[in-house]
Amino acid sequence: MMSGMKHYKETADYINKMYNRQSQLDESLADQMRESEKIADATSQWRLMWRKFKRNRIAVVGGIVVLLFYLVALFGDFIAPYTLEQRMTRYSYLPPQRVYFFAGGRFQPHVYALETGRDPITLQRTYVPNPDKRIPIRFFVEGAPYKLFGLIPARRHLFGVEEGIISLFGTDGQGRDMFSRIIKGSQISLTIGLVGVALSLLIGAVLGVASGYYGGWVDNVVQRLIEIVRSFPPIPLWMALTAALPQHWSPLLIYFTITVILSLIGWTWLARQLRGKVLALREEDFIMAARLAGASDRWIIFKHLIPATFSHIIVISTLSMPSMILAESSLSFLGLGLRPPLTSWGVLLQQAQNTQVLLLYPWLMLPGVFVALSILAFNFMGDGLRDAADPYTV
Amino acid sequence: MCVACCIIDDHEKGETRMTGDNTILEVKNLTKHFPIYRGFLRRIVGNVQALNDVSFSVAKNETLGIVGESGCGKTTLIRVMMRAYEPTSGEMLFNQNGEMINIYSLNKRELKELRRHMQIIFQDPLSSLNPRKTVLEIIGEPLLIHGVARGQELKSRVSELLDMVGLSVKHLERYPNAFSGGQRQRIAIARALALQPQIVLCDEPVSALDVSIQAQIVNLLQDLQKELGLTYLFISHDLSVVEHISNRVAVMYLGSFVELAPSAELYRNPKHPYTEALLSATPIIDPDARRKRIILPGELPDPSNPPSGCKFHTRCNYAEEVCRTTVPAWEEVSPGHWTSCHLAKTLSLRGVLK
Amino acid sequence: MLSYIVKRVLGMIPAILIISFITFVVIQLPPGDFVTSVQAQVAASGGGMDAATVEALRARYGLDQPMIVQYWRWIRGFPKGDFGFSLEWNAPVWDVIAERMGWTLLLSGLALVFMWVVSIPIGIYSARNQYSLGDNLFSFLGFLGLSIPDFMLALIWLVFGTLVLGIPAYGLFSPEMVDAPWSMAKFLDLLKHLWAPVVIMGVIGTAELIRIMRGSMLEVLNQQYITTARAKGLPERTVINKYAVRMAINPLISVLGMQVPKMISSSIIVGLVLSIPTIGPVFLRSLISQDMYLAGSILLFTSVLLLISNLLADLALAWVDPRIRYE
Amino acid sequence: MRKKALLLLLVVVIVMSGIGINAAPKYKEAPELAKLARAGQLPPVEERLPKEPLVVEPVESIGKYGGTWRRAFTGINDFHAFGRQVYDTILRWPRDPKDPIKPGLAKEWYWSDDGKVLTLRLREGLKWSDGHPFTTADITFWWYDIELDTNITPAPHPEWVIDGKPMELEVVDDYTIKLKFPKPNGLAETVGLAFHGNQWPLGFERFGFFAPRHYLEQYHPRYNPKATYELFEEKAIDYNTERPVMTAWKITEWGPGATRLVAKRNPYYWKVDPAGNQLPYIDEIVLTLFEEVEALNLRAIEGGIDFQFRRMSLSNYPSFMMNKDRYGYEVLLWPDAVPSKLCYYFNQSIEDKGLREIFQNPKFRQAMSLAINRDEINEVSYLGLGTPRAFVVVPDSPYYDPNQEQLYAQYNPELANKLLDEIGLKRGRDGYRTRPDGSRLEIIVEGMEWDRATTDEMELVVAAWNEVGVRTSMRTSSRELYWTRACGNEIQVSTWVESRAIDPMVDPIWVFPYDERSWMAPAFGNWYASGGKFGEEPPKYIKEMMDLYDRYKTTVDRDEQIKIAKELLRRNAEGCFVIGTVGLVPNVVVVKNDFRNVPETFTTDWIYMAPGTLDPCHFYFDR
Repeated sequence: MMSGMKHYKETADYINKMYNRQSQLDESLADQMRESEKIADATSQWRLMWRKFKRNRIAVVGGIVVLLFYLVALFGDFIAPYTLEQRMTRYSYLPPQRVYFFAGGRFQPHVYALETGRDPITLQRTYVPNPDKRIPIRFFVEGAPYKLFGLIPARRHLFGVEEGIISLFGTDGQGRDMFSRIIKGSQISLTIGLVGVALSLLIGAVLGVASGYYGGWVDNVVQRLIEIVRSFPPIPLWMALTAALPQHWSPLLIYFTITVILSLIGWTWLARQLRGKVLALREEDFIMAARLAGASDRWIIFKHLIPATFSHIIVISTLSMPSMILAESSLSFLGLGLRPPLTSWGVLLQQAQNTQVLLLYPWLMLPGVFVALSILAFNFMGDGLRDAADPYTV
Repeated sequence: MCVACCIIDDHEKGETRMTGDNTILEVKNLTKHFPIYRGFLRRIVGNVQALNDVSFSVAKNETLGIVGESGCGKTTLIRVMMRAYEPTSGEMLFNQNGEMINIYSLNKRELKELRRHMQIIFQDPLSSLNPRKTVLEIIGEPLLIHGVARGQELKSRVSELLDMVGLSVKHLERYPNAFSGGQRQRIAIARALALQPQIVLCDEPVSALDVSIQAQIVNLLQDLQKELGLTYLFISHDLSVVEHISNRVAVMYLGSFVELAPSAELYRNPKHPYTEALLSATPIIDPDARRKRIILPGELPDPSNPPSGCKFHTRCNYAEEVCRTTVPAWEEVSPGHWTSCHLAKTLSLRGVLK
Repeated sequence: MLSYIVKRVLGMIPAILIISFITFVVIQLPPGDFVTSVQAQVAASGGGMDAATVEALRARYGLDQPMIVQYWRWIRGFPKGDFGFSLEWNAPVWDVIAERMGWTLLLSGLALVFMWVVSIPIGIYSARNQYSLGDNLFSFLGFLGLSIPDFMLALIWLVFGTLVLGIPAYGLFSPEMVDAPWSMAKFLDLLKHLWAPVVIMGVIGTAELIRIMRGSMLEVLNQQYITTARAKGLPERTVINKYAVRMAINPLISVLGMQVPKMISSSIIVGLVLSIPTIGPVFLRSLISQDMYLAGSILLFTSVLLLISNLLADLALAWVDPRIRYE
Repeated sequence: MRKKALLLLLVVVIVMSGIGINAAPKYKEAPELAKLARAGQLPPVEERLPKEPLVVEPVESIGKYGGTWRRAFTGINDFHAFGRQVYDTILRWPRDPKDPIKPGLAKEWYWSDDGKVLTLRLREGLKWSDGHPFTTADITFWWYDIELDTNITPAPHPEWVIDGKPMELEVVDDYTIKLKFPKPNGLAETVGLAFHGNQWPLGFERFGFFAPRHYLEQYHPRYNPKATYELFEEKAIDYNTERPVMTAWKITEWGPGATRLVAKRNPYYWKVDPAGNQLPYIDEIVLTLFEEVEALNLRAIEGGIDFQFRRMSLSNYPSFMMNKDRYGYEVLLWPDAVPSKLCYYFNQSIEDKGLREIFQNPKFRQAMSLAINRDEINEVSYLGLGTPRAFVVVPDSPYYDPNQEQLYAQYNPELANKLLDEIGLKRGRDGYRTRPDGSRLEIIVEGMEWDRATTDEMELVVAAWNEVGVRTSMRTSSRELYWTRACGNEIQVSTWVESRAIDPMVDPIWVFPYDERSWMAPAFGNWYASGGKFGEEPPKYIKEMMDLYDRYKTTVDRDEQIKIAKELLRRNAEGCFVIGTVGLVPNVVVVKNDFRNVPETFTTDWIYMAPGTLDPCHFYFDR
């Protein structure tokens, strides 16, 4: 069975005639390829990835939303008209206000002043807008002091009102502006995912690459470890671990410990994926070539394996973010995660898990919409990245 | 071109030895078995005999071709020779400044030093080049690893290498996917030559390429050999390419050498039925010669359970009783022409060259 | 095959031991113990408990012993099927769990079935009509389902179902049916309560399954033998059902093992919100009250469940795909 | 007026039933019991009832038999969801807390002249739910084999131990028993027989005054060498469906992992209505388990609960009001006997000596009280339904003094600032005050997550204190951890939902440092409770309060007791020992339209086992 036997017709003369050290044919072929596939001179894999990613409209939208979320979180203190501590108890459980943009044909954003009261029977708060009294919305208005990025003291807020209240998403029971709280909550909810993913990346990448590359007992130990970690159902294990947190710890410490706990389980997935990738890569000839060129293990791992898995790591991170965000909010919802005065989306939701909220103050569920939105955005983006990541499928 | 064919036979030891210090490489009884694990306790239940008692030597500046079907152990041979796999037994001596060093006794550092003298070219230039590295990084890698050059010096060194393999300096910052198959293989050759090795093991370097480009690469290799005084071990399943480039050719079947001879001799006057079968399927030089293609019956035997006697007997058209029971000896049937066939002296086999 | 199963099962034993130890350590991590929690609970309902009583209770439950002793007391009963005593329920752990495990399994199982029943046809449809409106719509819906936290869905359903639709969204039976003997009416009543939690639990995983099914189906449809089958003139339905789907379903089976832990997690949260007698609420309570043997056993059981479901997934894979053989 | 008419009717009914004594049987019973009695499976009702059954005066009217009372609870720890509906004790708290204590299982009781011997006379012919007679043996069994057995009760309850000597019992006959003490025992009637005088062990509280000897003896290691204490506990707990009881309903369905608890009528129950109908009217109570309080509330909102206020949340009041007509129930607001829904204890025995000095200064505590805007809290957290007030007893209490109600309870930040300045807490440049020595002053208020309303309130209080320049932060943790740390003297400012505001002297933990649960100074409380063995010796002003309580304990004269209690409570109020915000916050009571004998209003207090004193056995369905 002579497989792959080709008909090799050229004579030696013919070969010599054709052969040219500058190999024009070869060159022009490559040029043609470049032309047809629009591969620029120094096309890096990142550019390729980016180009493919751009073509996926919905993924781009997801990416933009994610970016927007982080930008808002970064400048949250400036964008939010109120601080976390500002309570306007007069306006507790105020439904989202309607904003009017034109007054007398002129662009003048404003809200109506509110008459407050209580329903005599149900004792529910009532708010009647008074169309005769308009409260203009001012931009770059002086308000409660805050520290931008936690460093720069400032008083200016993107927008605000000088009297009454501006509450785009309504207020909670203490009269705190939900818009401001959701923005502040995003700072924790979105970073807890980042930190968690970063941590699980660290563990997962090191263990995954090591186990794939070295194989043998290293691989065995790591694989058993993964199996054991994986044989715990995540939510119960998270529950058990977070229940074990010393609760007199400072909120910040709790925050970090919870991210660590979240990543304790998150890493296994990454490690498995990377191990598989490395196992495949290890058999690639270019790894063999490097080895035969005398490269050390360290050289191979850091110069070849990790860069080669980088796009995967990014994709996996993006796709892990939703589960981190979800896990944080689920745990906080169960009362096992973050606690006030820390404010995350999960904490806000935990405070909203009442029948009366759904019946009477449904706007308090808005943080849930943002959880869903961010997860959706991350998923779309991650999905696009995943499709774009493979350098071979142009 | 000086071809070293003064070979002295040594039946008892079953090895071939070269006279003088013209020998650059000597392989002795190289054997590689891959164990088969099975069961809960991972017991070894058998071996895949990928390489069985292979012995040969290579002279300086020579090209030794090795042919055989895929799965015959060619690639294993190369990897064991490069010490990517440790051999089960046997040794390989490398002539370093007149001293024959057994590479399997070297430690890590010594091995790294040895790698400078011995390099490899892979079959698939796409997978042998890291798609995430530029040409500069790829070719420069061995130089960096061995601390030969860096920075600007590295760049100029790589440029020289590029020029040597017929690529332009402007390609330095490009990634492998911007090149055609032939260009990629040139890059791979440049990398192999970066450390100025004495011997290059070519693992089917052209079989993944277009026919037209194969010729260019083969010629490039030959030119380089002339220029740099290289020694090649050229592995291929393609007899015509091997014939074109090799001084001597060895035929492998199921992990063992079955025939070894200067190429003209082998192609003209094969002594092993397997060689004959291989040649019969090769349309070399004379397309008009109406040769009958010999169809080998049966399939390639399972290397973990090779046939008794002559391993080829299950598919040999000439097989007799003795072939089934006795392992044929590795004998020199004419000067420099070695084979292991009981019937080597009696059979008259057809070659391709007149 | 049989020896493979036996081997896998035997291999679980050391895993279970390690898991049980980790479990126990984790459960014991929080400060305080069961007695402290009882004390606090009594206090919260307005009562009180003096220090001497506390110490006596502690001694009675063996909580004054070192952890390793308590751990030994727990695991030594395993071979006999004794998983210790729930301090809070004042009953053997097994009795508490047995009562709840059934519903947990039923709910998780139905949710799995739901996911499969929904995602396979959609996956096939999406693959055959790649980039069509329907394909995009389904993938968007799938992602939407993936994005809404299950507890929020459950909460919304709880209020919406109960007060707007007039369907009691909590529990598994209407109160008047709880005590009734099994009958058609009771069964229908159960179904009335069951579908919503099943859908809520299933929604999250469906998106992923649709994606897998779609991708795998696309891959299979491009294979040679499908073209061959078509070329042979086989009806399209046969080609799809007999050849394509059968092959495409493999990746779905291999993620089956991974879906089970998600379902268990989900059943805990959904059970909690909708007051469904799954193992979840008992577990949360046992964690809070530090009823360590109960909490530990539940964590252990769910883990063993995962080990078993992974095994089953592997076996199912071998059964569906003849190329895979286990020695 | 209505009450008088009712009374008149009552008299008429009693007289008429007396007249007709020969014409009709004296007592009537539930139809299902009558059927069993006719079939000979039960003795006739006359034999099942004691000679003199307790006659329950109906809140509204004589009832009808039948029905299932649907309630909801949150699990095994929520025993009170059932237990308070069946509270039957030796002596009984009156419905109106200002009235004297009433007879219960004991028909009469009297003190010897020196106040050292209390004679109890039980009702003759009382029977356990299995028909076995209830006698003084059931009391001695409890005392000698449960309360004095250190394997079960490490230390007998303090009300039975005077000067380190446990009481002695003298059984006169099956129905008469004498309780003897070395000194007059001022706690015997209220704490011992009314509050703790139930069947042992009452959930996890583990107090009582009797236990079914005939049943438990077989599981007690003292009488059965094969029994263990574990087994005894298992058989003695309230959830044991085999255990005989003296209550109106007996638990018949409950087990590990169960999702509902069913209690059925006790055929031997010892109470009747004025018409001679044996109680209870209602056949059975069914409690459905809800893992989440929200689902439980929802169940009530959609009319799935017949009568209940436990676990109903005030914040759901609007939802209740919107749905009550649709689902046919009434929503009542019963004041809770809480001085304040949430109260704040400044730990006067905190380790930090600097803080301790500040916290011990009454002016500081007064200032902190004045800094709080109670009206705002009332609006935000309690729908404006509570009463902004100081932390003092409620108007229903015999110790009530209207002058104390608003003591330091007005919102007066100026005065608060002035007081704080006076005691040397100077404001720094950042607007926050420092300690008198100039070092940073920061206090941490801790609490646990109760519900939205209380968390809101805590946050408002913390904000208010920051307003007057006292840097305050807030921390919440789980109940278990919180409790342990608070009792361990580790928390600077603790918060709690404290009731006991009708007769706080029954368990005076908020009146003065009584034990480690007195978070105004757990270390001092521990010192007092352990007789000086543990904890820390308190300063003079606290020791004086302890002495006052010692006097209260050894007085059996109720008037004298009230005088002492008032003095103690005055010191407590004037010193702002506990800072209250909004009290008398109502309970939301859900009552189905056909559920009867529930009063319009009723002050609930856990000491009084509300609604136990309303005699739930005479609630009925008017269908």
